[in-house]
Amino acid sequence: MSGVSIWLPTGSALVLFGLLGMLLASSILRKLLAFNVMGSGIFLLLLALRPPGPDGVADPVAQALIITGIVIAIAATALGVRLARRYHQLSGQTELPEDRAATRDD
Amino acid sequence: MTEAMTEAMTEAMTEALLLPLLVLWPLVVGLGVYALPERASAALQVLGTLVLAGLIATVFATMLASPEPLRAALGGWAAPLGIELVADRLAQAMLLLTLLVYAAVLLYAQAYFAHGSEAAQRFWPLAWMLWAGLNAGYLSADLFNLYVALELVGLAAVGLTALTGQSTALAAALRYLLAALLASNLFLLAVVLLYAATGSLALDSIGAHLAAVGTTPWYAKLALALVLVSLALKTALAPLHFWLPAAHGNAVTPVSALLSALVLKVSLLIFLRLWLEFAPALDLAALGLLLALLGLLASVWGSVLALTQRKIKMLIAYSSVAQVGYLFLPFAWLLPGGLGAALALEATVLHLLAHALAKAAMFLAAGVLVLSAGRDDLVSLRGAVAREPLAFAALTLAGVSLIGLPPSLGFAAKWQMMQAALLADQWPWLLWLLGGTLLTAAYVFRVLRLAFLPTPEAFEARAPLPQRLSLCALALALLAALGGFGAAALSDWLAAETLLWPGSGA
Amino acid sequence: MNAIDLLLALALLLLAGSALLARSVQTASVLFIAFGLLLALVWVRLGAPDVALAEAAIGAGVAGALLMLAASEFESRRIGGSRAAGPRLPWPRPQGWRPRWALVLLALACAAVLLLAVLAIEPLAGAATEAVARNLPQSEIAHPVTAVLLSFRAYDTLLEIAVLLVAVVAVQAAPAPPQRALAHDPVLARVAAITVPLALLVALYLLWAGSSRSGGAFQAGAVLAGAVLLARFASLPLDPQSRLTRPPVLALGLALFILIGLVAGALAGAALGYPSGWVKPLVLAIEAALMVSIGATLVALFGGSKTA
Amino acid sequence: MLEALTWLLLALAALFFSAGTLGLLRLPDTLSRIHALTKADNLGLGLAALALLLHAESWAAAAQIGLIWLLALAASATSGYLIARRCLLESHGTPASTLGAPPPGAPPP
Repeated sequence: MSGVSIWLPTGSALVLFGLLGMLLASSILRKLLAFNVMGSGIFLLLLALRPPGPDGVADPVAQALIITGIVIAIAATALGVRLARRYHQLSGQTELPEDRAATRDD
Repeated sequence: MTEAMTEAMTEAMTEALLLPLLVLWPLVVGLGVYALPERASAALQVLGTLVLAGLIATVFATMLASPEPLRAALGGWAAPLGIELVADRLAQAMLLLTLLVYAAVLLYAQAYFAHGSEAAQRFWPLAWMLWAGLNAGYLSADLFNLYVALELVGLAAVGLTALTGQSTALAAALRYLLAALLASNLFLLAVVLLYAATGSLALDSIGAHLAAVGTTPWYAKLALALVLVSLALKTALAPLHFWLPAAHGNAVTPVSALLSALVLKVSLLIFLRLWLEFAPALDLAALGLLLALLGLLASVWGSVLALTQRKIKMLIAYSSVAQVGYLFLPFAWLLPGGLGAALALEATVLHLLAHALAKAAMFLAAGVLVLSAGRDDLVSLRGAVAREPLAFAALTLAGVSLIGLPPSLGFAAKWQMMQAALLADQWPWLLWLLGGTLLTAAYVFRVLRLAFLPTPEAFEARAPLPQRLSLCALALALLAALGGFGAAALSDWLAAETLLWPGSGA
Repeated sequence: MNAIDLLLALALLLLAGSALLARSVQTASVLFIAFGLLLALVWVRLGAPDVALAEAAIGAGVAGALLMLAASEFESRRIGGSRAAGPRLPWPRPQGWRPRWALVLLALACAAVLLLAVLAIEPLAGAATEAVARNLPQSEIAHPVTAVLLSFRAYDTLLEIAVLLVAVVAVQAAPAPPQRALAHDPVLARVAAITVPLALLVALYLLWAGSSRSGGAFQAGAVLAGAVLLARFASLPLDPQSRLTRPPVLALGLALFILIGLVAGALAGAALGYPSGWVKPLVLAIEAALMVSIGATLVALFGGSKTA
Repeated sequence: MLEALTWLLLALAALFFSAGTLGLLRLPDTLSRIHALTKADNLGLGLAALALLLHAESWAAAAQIGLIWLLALAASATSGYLIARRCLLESHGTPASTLGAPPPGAPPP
């Protein structure tokens, strides 16, 4: 039990890091990176909250859900990165207009 | 004997394939439109729509025979192990709505996109994949599967927003994507908490488990709060609406119609389902009141902003922010044992249908006027009565439903809301409903007034547009404006199945 | 035992934090790749080797490479090709962050509540897990994770492939900027000539292994994409990139999945089911098609035409 | 005896890895950092692989460990070479460079 429980605070902290990044970072790429960090934290919680089987093998359902989640996250990340690259090519910007305005105000 | 056998066979096939086909068939058409040469595309899509209409008709026919919802266990694995699809009357209403809106939008888009345009080549596959995602969201009874369906809807919607590839569209799509991804992660977090606490992903067994625990653990509330924030973000409930106007206002017209009519609604429907599932286990009265107050804020704030817009599509987009607010009002009464719960549920569904039809019609009609004027600000409306009378008629009829004048579907929805409020003895809400109606009327008349002004000369030289564009808008607008006549029947039909909890009623 | 876990957890948090705070996004993406590889180790520690493979190949590899590619594009444009020398870990002043204390407090409060919740939850063994163990023989798939992915919850997998395809169609609205030409490099070409066939072999092995132990179409597809991209960077003559990313190849996996799901499903009595006795060849056929399509999809998502 | 040897090898491996990491963090420029990475780390990895070899259950497992080491060597040599090449091209190829002369090894167009 104590071997597993260390991943609960770790996962929660990763969720916090990712949440902060998604809310506060102004660069699009950094927001996408934060999205991935937050997702990793959630997956970590998912597996850490499942009791392992008798032979130390993790819950196969949880494993399958995480693999599905990783693939979906990569699809979203790839779409975001491509949109950001094209946006940068067209406008020369790496941040969205609202975030730029907010950074200037501060 | 052979006849009986064939019938049994057909029945078994129906059982096995009907509901899955509602999701798989649009995917097949989407794949075909994507991978096959362009000349096959139109025929394939007509065929695809007809087949889907047939499937949905079969679902309705089967449902008429029995009051129980249709169920299908995918792969033959029953629920806690496998994933089940459930077509209750809520899902069926959504399936039908989606079919109607899609039929109009696809016909419209055929005429809207120039032949061989690159944007169109991306529009068709994405629109069909989006349809698959929407149907998957209506039918799924599995929490994680709902997450996957929401992602399919979300990414397809973002791709459609970015369709033109111009800088403003890309910025709007990125903003939309980042908001949707945050919402997805919050939803996923809720899935994780519920799965850990109950050991199951199937909606009904999670609900049953939470209700059976007796004193429901407090983290179930946290999970519901996460779901709430996530889906409020996806449904653009103020103050989480920041991504909507740019995305809906800058997308090409057929996309704006799909996004506002359907994409906003699927997340609301999922929220409604989870609400109904969790309400017996948790005390949701305070949360319902909070939602209704946020809805109040949204409806005022969105209307005020709509009044200040210069571009016609942005005005309609802000109107969505306001109308979404009304969708959340009935949650104040949607409580087990609460008076008016049944009315509140009907009001939500009616308003959802009314807004979907009216808003799609409005965007389609506005698209016609923008095309015919060659500019996208409110000036493009001048002389609309003379230039595009059919589009103007569609805009007016949709406006009638949006304001909530009889005999529109919008009126029926607001009437139900008032009844629910009176039944629950909470008459102050009536003031809001009346005030909101006035605000809506203000921005609708702001649009309609311009249409009677003389056409600026600059517009005259433009080539006439195909009638089909206006007709598609008009068809949806007529459904919205005259739907009030069918509202009673619709309510009865919904009430024939126990969607609410046993023991709670009017 | 626990000391290793503790070290891993601390390193994980350190890497995530420094990736988010790093001065340049390029540094951030390098740190993110390291984060993903470390996370793969964590999955192994938690008894989830399938997830570890997927994380290393897709989570760290593909996502990190995508971010790094974009970051290098952004930064080379901004400062005219020359870059500030080397990665340095910058602690005090992160750039490009908006200090909004209300949001910070909100996030902190949320995380605190989340931590309390996950500590309070008493994990249930749960119906689903037991059901997997009970029904595994009936599914005729030896490896439990593969059984969940392609039989018990095959519908999730199918929709997820649709999500990938949607991403590919959607990115066509945003054509990738042309990449800087890479000169032919004899050393890279020689190494790639050995590594690419080896990677293809690994991909096939992962595909084949998926039925009985860790591995499967996703991991294999990611390795395949890596091999193709390496061949492209090394300008190998066998570059199949242009043919691999055509719509029919991208659509193949999902199309075959649906076709088998409906035809075999009709025979088995439920969509996405397999008739008894046919499970192994059908699953292998689906996985093979998925591997090709996933590989092609990842290559297409990287974008950019052949370097010339 | 075997245990002691394993521990000795692992300790040495850790030492080399630490030296490599220290070099990566503290050395002044990219080229010297590559030295630290490719030389010290590869030696460290080799020592760790050797320690594992002592405990291999079969010849096949031992061969796998050896193969992994070889592949890691090839990968790090190639990437080190690529980074160095890019580094040279950039320091010679940009106007900001102190060397104004055209690069000797400029790529053919």
